[in-house]
Amino acid sequence: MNTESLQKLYTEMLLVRRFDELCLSLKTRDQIYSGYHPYEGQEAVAVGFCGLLNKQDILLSTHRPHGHAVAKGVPVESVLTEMMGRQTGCSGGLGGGMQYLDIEHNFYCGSIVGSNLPIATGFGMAIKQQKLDRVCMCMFGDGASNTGAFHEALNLAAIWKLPILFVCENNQYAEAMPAREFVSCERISMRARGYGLEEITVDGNDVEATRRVATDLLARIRKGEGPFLVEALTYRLRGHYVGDPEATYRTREEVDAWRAKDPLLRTRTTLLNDGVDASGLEALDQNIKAKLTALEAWALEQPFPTLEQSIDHVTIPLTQQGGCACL
Amino acid sequence: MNTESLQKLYTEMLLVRRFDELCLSLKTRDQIYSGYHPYEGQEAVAVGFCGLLNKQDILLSTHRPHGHAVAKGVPVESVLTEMMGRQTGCSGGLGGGMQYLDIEHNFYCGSIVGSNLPIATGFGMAIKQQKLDRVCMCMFGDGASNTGAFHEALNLAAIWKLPILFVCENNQYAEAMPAREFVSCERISMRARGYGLEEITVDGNDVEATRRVATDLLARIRKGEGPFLVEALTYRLRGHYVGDPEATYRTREEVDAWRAKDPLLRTRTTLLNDGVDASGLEALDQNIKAKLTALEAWALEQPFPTLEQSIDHVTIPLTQQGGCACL
Amino acid sequence: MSVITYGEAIRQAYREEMLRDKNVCLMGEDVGRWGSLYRSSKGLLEEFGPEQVKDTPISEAAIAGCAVGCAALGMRPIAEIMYIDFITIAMDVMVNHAAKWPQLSNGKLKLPIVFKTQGGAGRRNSSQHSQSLENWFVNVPGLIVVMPATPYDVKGLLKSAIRDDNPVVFIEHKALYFEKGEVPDEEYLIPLGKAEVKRAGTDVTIIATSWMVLFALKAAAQLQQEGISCEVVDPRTLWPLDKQTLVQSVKKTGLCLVVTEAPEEGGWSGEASSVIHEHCFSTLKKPVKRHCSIRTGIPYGPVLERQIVPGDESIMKAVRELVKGV
Amino acid sequence: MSVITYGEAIRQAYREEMLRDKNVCLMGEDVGRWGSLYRSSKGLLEEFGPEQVKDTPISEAAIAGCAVGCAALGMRPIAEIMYIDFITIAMDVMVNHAAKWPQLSNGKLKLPIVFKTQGGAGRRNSSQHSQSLENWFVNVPGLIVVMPATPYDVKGLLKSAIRDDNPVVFIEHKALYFEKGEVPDEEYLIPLGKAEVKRAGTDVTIIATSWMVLFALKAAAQLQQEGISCEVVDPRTLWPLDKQTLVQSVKKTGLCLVVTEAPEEGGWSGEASSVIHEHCFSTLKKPVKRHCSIRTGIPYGPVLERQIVPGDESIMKAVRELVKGV
Ligand SMILES: Cc1ncc(C[n+]2csc(CCOP(=O)(O)OP(=O)(O)O)c2C)c(N)n1
Ligand SMILES: Cc1ncc(C[n+]2csc(CCOP(=O)(O)OP(=O)(O)O)c2C)c(N)n1
Ligand SMILES: [Mg+2]
Ligand SMILES: [Mg+2]
Repeated sequence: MNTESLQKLYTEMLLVRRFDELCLSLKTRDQIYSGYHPYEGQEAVAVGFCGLLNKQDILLSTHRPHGHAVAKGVPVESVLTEMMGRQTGCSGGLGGGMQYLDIEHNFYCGSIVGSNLPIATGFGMAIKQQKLDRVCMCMFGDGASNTGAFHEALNLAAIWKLPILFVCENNQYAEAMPAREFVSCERISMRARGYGLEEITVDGNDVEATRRVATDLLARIRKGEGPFLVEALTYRLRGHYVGDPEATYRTREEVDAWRAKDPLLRTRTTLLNDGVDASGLEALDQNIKAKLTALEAWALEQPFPTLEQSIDHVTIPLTQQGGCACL
Repeated sequence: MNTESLQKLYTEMLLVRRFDELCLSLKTRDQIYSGYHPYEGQEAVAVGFCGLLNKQDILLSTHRPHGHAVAKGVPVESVLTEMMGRQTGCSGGLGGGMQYLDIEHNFYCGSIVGSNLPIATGFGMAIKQQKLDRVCMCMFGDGASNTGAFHEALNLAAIWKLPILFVCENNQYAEAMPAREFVSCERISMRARGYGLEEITVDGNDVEATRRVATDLLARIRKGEGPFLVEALTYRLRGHYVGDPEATYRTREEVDAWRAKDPLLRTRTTLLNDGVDASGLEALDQNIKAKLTALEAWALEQPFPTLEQSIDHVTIPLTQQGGCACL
Repeated sequence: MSVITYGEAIRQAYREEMLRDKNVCLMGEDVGRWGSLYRSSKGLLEEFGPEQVKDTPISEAAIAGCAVGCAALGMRPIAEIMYIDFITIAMDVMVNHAAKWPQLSNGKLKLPIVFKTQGGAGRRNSSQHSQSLENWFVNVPGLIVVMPATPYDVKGLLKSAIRDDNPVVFIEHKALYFEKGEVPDEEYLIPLGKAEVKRAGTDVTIIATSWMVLFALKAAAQLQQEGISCEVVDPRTLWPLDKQTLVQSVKKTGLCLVVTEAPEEGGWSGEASSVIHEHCFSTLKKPVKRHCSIRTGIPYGPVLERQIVPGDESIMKAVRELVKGV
Repeated sequence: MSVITYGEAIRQAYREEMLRDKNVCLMGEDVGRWGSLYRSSKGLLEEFGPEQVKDTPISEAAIAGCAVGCAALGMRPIAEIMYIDFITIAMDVMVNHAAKWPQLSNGKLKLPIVFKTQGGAGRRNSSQHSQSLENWFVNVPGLIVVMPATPYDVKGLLKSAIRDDNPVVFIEHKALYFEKGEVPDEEYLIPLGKAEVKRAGTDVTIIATSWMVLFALKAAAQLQQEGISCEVVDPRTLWPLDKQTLVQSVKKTGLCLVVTEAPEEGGWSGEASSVIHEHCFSTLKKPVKRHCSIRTGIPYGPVLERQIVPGDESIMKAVRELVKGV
């Protein structure tokens, strides 16, 4: 990858990282209300995969969605204020940090682990049938790969040859449950064989690798060769949520070892080796930080949704067909 | 396998076959009330696998259970009269042809496709934990291998190393859905890899083969090497149920080709080649038929369950703890 | 008018809607090759092809999930869950996603899905294939719940459900597929959320759903001989409920029996009974009576099934008790 | 007596029962390492080891299935479904198997399972993590349904549920884990199927469940100042229901408000209201009133949640309307 492209990916990862830090800080100040799931350490997955999608492509995310959303290009304003429960959020502030939709940007996330995979089959089916120039990407974790939903979805997508890229973001843990103990195969990608698919694993902390694999697979999917399942090996550097009892499931040493493989550090080193100026990178970072500081100030001013907003769209009135005479 | 052993297996298969025919005839006379799922053609699976279990071993079966039940040694009287909805049935006639339990013989079946697999994990876990000298066998179809329940169960059984033999009876169809179209991998056994298990496929129409594999795997399970997943390739010679529109999903030729591979025919030929007397086999058959004729006559006399019986055990009275003051 | 079966009425509804709109598609286990278990989609695969009529694997969660995803891109799926007992496997998508996404989209996303299934006893299938689970969905904001009892109703309501932009849980009854009734030859729709007085009467209102409507009508005809005039009201849509029609009837008769196939406790009978009490308290001569299946798993075979589930005889008995009173 | 939290009361119940009987085991996602989300099993993995305290993968169907299988072999599993919203994935095993097998065994098989979960709003988790789905299980013959509101109740009822030979759906409330209350130091059990009058009163009966009991008590205390004397009754077990205690109270007061967190239509409020009408019709001065959450997905954040779900203020308003009338 040429230096310019790599620097672009670096910048995107930096945005995801700083955005995550901002959320963390807002969470500490109780401006994010539900559990917050930090993304630090996994930026090369979001940027490598989700960052490659067009606006019209569908992205189905998880309970840890903000990295994916930002990488896809959902406006940071609407992601942040959704997490803060404000009207300007993607879901008008009704969904919060782990369940929101941005219809315009074709972004969907939810907090039931595994459920996005069956839903992805429907997007894939509609895309294929309506011959749309779009693809569907579905993110999920190592923990999600143990759900029945995963299996039913992969099988259906495979027999119908749907244009879906299933990306397993194996960050080694599902809450406190280590993949090495709770996932019965050595590599989650080994499950691909059960669906007649190729076994593809990628270093999820190497943004050049994730982008390369994503580019290749999306191209193949656009040619009608989908679906694919790819496992990206990465690591969640923070707790499952802010303040989880990490000591119950992993050691300081393990975390430190992975910290050394931080995708940002790694890309930064490559860029510096390629002759990029450190101060230039520093400036990039300052620039992002400044923007996010402004964003935060703006976000804190945004209004909360009203009771009416939270009720209005639950059921579309049946009036077209005569309606119901409720009392 | 020596001739004597093979002749024993042949006799057991013959019993399953004739029993199935009897049921079919009773169904035609509306003495079996719900849908009836014939077993013809799959006898080498039931006898090879289920026939090897001891009384104390657990067998979890499906909506097509009578072959498994008879092969395991659940008394034909209680299987038949259950299907006929009589008090003497395993479940007192309350369950009918596809959902009954014989607690004494450790036989459980049910009509929700796939659900027996998660339940098997519990039996396996209890056996392991209580260090019982028992194993658990779980039968299921090609169709069931597409359920989420299959996946969750296999993963759990594998990570907990449970003493379970999962037997996929691939009879090529799930109702009208051909496995070749609806199962996304070439062989269902390929799914084993996704659970860190060996890929094992056996010719399910060859009773020597099924028995050999079953013997080997059960021995390994008893040594603590479980679980295993094995796929037995076989064929359902009759419709999914009596009178299903077979022409919508398969050809006469295909059925005929498989009829030539009928496990009974095949074993009979081997036995004759081994020098067994044809008239001896004929006598065996007559003997079974005579017993089943007597069984039928007896069964038709058995009483139906009462309303009280169908209500009494739904909830165990809470009296021990003071009970509830219902009005 | 033609006299056709409930199953055929469903088939006609599918056909007409699929012809009208290419986005309407039917998916489920053996809806194609077999034309569904009770043949209610017979011939449609041949006529419309596999893009509109899709056989799926035994994957109820994926069927429901697929419906949500394709509806979000403008299709109008009818997702069939073969028996309502298996809907237990599709609940997550239905309850946590289909019912929630339109709200989360602030009205930008519509999910015009029909989750079509079939419940109840009557075909001797025993407890894992005979349940009446409709009230689960009535308690889930975001879902419409429909339970038609006649060929006329099933056709008109199914067409409306397909055209409606909300996720609709559409519950047929397995004992009704071969029941016959008059259906107009020209096109018609029945609005969702509208109850119907199936038989007018003056002494007592029987509110019954699905299969129970038929028994209620039989009972009413018999009771007429005894001089008891029953009004039989079928809500048809359980949510949103046409309270007005129900309440109007009871305000007239002053007595009400609610008949459901689901067991009493926790079932829809409690909802109906509460609504009537809330709105007709002063005109009610006696409390609303509920007549429901005995609280047990539906046992196998024809005899016990009939003893567990309400029928015309037991309804007559309940009405007599209510009218003549103890 | 000690003052402990609801979460600690649960932990004590687990501990005591696991000590008493090696067959009692707890399984679920992160019940071991983490000691459950709200720490209600903290320290138990260390104390009892992985045979009695089992962390499971994210496989709700397998958790429920595993519970059924091991219960059939004599274990007494407590199967935890972390949020009741995820029980949608475990329903098949619970409804089609756990609830059916004892009947099918003609009483030879007991399934002493506690399906333990946690529901409701109050922790700002929005619509996929805040539902109140208890009435689903009330309508399933074969299941017991328990919803304790206080530390005292949760401990005594959980111990009884563990010892009971029926499958029990045990529903805690996420807003209650850190609520404190008095709990005896010596061992005690509370019988399943027994309601409790949480506060005696004479003017109106408030029947409330789970979290709503706390609000009802707050409201009652306030209303006392206004001269309205409320009796607050907590059924604690939704099935089998202690109708006697509920009816006795309403026979005394002549007015009844039912408060549930689940939305009205199809919820347990209808069951409670019907039972009261059926048994207290002649003594009721007005129809039973239901006060429930607004029919919508629980929105995110603290403010809207409070507007959607009943609270002490809204209960006071509802009681005033009932007592003083419109
Ligand atoms: C069906 C379901 N079960 C359990 C949970 C609780 N839960 C939330 S996140 C999580 C862990 C998910 O692990 P993984 O899929 O690896 O994603 P990660 O958190 O590592 O990003 C769990 C168990 C849930 N939200 N949904
Ligand atoms: C969860 C569920 N979905 C659908 C059905 C309806 N059904 C009954 S048998 C069957 C086919 C099962 O196929 P397979 O597992 O291959 O077993 P086979 O019938 O071939 O023995 C189906 C779809 C069911 N009983 N349960
Ligand atoms: Mg993970
Ligand atoms: Mg099959």
